Amino acid sequence: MSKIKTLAGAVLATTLTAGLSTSALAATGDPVKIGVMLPFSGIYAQLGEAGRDGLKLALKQNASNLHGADIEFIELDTEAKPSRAPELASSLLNQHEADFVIGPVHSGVAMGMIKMLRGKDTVMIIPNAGSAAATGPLCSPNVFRTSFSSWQPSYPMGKVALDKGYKKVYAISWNYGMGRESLDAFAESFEAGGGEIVEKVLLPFPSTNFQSHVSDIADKNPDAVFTFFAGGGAIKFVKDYDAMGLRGKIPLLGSGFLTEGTLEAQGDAAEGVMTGLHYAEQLDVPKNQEFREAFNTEYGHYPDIYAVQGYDAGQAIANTIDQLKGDISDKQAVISTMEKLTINSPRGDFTFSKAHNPIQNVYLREVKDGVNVVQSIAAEALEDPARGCKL
Amino acid sequence: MSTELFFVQLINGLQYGLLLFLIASGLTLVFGVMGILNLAHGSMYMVGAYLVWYFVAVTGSFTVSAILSAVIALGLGILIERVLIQRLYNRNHLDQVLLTIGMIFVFNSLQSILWGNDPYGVAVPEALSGSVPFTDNSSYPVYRIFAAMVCIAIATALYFIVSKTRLGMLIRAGESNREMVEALGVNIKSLYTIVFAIGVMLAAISGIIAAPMSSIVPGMGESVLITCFVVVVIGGMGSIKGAFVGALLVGVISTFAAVLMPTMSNMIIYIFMILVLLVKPQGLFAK
Amino acid sequence: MANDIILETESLSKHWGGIKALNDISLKFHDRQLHGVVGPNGAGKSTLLNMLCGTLKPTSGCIFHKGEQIEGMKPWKFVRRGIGRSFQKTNIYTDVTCLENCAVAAQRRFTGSFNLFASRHANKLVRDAAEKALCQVGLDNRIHTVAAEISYGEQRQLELAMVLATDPCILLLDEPMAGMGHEESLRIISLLNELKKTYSIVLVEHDMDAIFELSDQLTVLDNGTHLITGTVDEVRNDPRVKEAYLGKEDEEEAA
Amino acid sequence: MIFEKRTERIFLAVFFVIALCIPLFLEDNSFFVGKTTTVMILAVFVMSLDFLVGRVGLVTLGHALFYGLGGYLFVILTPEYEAVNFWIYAIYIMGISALIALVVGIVVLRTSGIYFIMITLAISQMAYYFFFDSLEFGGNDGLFIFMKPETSIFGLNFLNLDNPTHFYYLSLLGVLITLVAIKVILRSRFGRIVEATRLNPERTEALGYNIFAFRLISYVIGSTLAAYAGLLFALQYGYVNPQFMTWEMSGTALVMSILGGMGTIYGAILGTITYEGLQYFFEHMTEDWMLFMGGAIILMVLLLRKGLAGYLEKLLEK
Repeated sequence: MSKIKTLAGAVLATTLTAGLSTSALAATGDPVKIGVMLPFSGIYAQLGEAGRDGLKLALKQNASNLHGADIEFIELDTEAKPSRAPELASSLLNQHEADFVIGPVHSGVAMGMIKMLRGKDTVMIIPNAGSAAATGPLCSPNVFRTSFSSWQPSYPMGKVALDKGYKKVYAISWNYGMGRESLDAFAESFEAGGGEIVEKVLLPFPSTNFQSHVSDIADKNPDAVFTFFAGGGAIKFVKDYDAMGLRGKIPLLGSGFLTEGTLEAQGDAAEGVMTGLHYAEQLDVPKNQEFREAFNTEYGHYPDIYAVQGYDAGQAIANTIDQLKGDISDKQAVISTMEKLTINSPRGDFTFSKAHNPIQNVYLREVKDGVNVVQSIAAEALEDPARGCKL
Repeated sequence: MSTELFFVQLINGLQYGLLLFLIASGLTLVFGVMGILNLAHGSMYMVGAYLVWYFVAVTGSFTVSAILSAVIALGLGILIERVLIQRLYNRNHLDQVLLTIGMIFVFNSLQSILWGNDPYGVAVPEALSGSVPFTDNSSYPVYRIFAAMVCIAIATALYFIVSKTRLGMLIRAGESNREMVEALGVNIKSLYTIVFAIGVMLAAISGIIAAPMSSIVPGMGESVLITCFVVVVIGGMGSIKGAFVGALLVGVISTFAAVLMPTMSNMIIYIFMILVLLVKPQGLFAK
Repeated sequence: MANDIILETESLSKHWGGIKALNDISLKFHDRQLHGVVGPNGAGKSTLLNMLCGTLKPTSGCIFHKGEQIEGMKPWKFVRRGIGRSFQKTNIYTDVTCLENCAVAAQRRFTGSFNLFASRHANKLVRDAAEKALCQVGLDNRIHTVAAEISYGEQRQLELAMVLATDPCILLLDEPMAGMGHEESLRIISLLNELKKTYSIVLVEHDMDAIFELSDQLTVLDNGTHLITGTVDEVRNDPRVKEAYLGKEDEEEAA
Repeated sequence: MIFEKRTERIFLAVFFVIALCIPLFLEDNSFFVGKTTTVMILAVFVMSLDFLVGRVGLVTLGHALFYGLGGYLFVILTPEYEAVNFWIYAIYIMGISALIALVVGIVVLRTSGIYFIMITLAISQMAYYFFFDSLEFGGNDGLFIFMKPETSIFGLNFLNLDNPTHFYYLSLLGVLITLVAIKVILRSRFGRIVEATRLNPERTEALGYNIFAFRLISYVIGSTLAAYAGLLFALQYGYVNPQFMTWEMSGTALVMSILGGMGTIYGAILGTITYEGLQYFFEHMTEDWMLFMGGAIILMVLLLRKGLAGYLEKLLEK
């Protein structure tokens, strides 16, 4: 409820400064401006908030390493609507003259932002959207990603499925970029090892009427099911899968988002689900424990993958400022510095590939007692093939 | 598709259709009696789901939570009708549409402020958590059978109320003739308040019933709204019977479409609706 | 010429589910005559009129206009053949002036209505025709008044003026005098007397005095069936009519 | 005079004077040039909707179909790395949109009232899913337009679309042309019958007019104007996405139009500016901007009987 008070304060503050904040203030003081373009309303709001919280925590923790640079945040709600993306990106670029832009969650929005920001001086860091194109055909020197490409969490799962002895897999996801790319990445390694995709189902996004498909899976009786769903869809799918009695009979594999931030809502239904992801809450890395406690102290709840990705975006910025001794006026220097960073992430150290996508471990996790428990490293220092990128 | 799978999918489709009917019934009732197109109907569905989630977390009992949520929704309905809708009866229909769009904004925002944006789930109540054997390697959850029965019970109750009781008589009369109802000495204002509140409560009850089977997420209201409109339009706006038939048709068709041609399945119900409207421009059970 | 058949129905029927609103009606309407249609409420008078102007499609039977079968055509094609109609319930454009009401009616005669550029006010012929129609019905002093602001009787006159402005050869008039004061009725009666010299008129009317005075031919409908057609005197003296129609009327008055 | 009301003339005069001067105070790359350009483009879209809903009497929730189509057609029809002539392609795209609107119109105009709302919504949702699901048109990621078209007429080139200020004036020109076109059409003989059809379709048919044809032509006109707006919108940032044609987009435009004063046409401009202005203000104020936006919409419906234009008229007429 404390949010309501903040609201009232914000109303006053903006009313007073709305007229001033545009260009008059831009010249003085020169703080480092970080534009945040994430969804704070609608279906992706939780992801947006987590990313923003992680970002702010990183910069707060690193405040002493910034060589006196002040940080100013400008936050804009994308509503996950691509139609507004270029306009909001333009606001951050031209109106606020942001040095860094963090966003978005939704890959359609990412396209609109990239269109606006590609080749500009502002550095864009994507803290979630996994769209292959962003670090593929549309890659750009000033566009970085601290999350993943949709290929990364799914590709190693093909080998995992083969190792477990599954020969016939039923693959199901939403018919949109992330869904298609996830299933394709899985099929790439699974079929290369001799596995067979018995059925590939792409449902219209964001339909969550899964029951008929679960019945279909029961009928087809494959060795295992591979899936990508996230958020509400992930909860619904896992629940339907369990409700129709398939849990324990046909193993359920997935891209890690199937069980990220959703375990509480899924309850027992998620037990035994195996997923691949570049992070796990219980990951045994010192940085992870430290981060989780710090996040909990700051915000009163434990972080999820989206917070980690936001946090690493913040670390990338902070480390770059630190290495440049607080002077970020030379954008070429900013980019080349950031390219060479090794980020000490809660997910384990990672570096950026040529296409500016993280080179990172992907872990195989299994849900046990409501927790994603790391079973093994499914792929070590995995680099996205970045097909189509000319960097 | 084997015969067995055909029947399995038919049952899935009917179950989905029954839930659709429950959501759509309130919408069609309000439109039929008051002529108001309530675009915020989906938000009421969302409110029901969030309320029951909240109360289950607090009280631990699904039954208590369900009753509490339904009562609150009823009160909310009365409040909205008295404070907002009532002022617009003499106005252009589009003003009412605009008002309900404004309400969508407000409810979405309140949901985010009061309950945050994490996705939630409600556990199936203990007594209904079992399942019955179904096919070779799948079973059918008891709760879903229960949910379907609740939907049938509410459909029956609605049918009974509308066709057999005094309130129902007034509702039917109010649909065709405002003056006549007033001549009967009934305050049309209170009738409208009751009908609107019942409409809101029906939407909330569907949210409550659906909560343990689905995920509770921001934006869940808008996603059911359009499907709901398709149902109501196919059946004929304002007709409860039409909504029932429309819901079952949409439920079954979209279920089969989802399996047989998954990528097309969202389009199928629209294509079906367009075909229905081309043959019957006022829906299947037009007044 | 005066006895040429201009409009003819052949076994015309309209059924609503099981209810026979109109059953097996065969009538001939002659050029430049006023053909009255009477009958008690629910006799099917308005149904007949609605079919004659094309807004209702008959369940079975045919309509011939100048020998051509027309019952399947769209209502607006009826108008283009010169069949104009007025409505029982006043049906005008209440938000615009009387002149504009008639201008809509007249525009089709003189100029293309699919012209997206030329101002609607530019064509003098349209305006003149509209004004003429208004003068014909005696609304000369209401030309620039918004239709919602004139009296009920005047709105009935406007209704008639709009039909006249379409320049029809057949007028289908559905109770043009309904709800009018005595003065206004007299005016309409004299107007109709004038009009029947140049137009063929089918008149549905409750005012018996008026219809007896005006009709050249008179048809009596009862309960969807055709009772009799003939001159006023023939109808008046027909025993069936007395029983079915006038008898009831008496009862109503007695009650 | 096609602008009959005093309020209308005053508002439009003030609007155009301010709109013409805005760029004089801003740098070419300023965010506000971009923002006001978007508002102008939206105003064209909303005016075309206002024409259909308020003047023809066709309440559609599928208008965004043509808004999205304008952009998609450009991407589909033009070579990827070659600047085409803007005017030729604008006419080309509007022509194709008109043909599509003709076909769609023949289907949807068989229904009316709420059923018309739903059938238009259904068709636009189908188009949305078509583009959303199709890999060749970029799916949910949408598509980029890499080359802005050039705008020479007979070798003369006044506008450079890569310059945001020039693009702004092109959009403003769009507002002017759309406004005048709609006003001329409404005043025309065609407009007379369209008006009559809205006021009383039964009567109009009984006067010998094929009201279906009048509605159909109006639908085509409104849709074609929407496609032009969509083309501009896609070109402004060089980006198209299926979300441009969702029913939410149509709904937002409808809100702007009702807010401005249904059927007044100039009210559509007023409504667009107000809506976008409020959203900008609330959005920069708080994360929960939707609460205020919703509240503002509800308040305005309750307080303003005939939208903002109606309120202005109350102040200025007499």
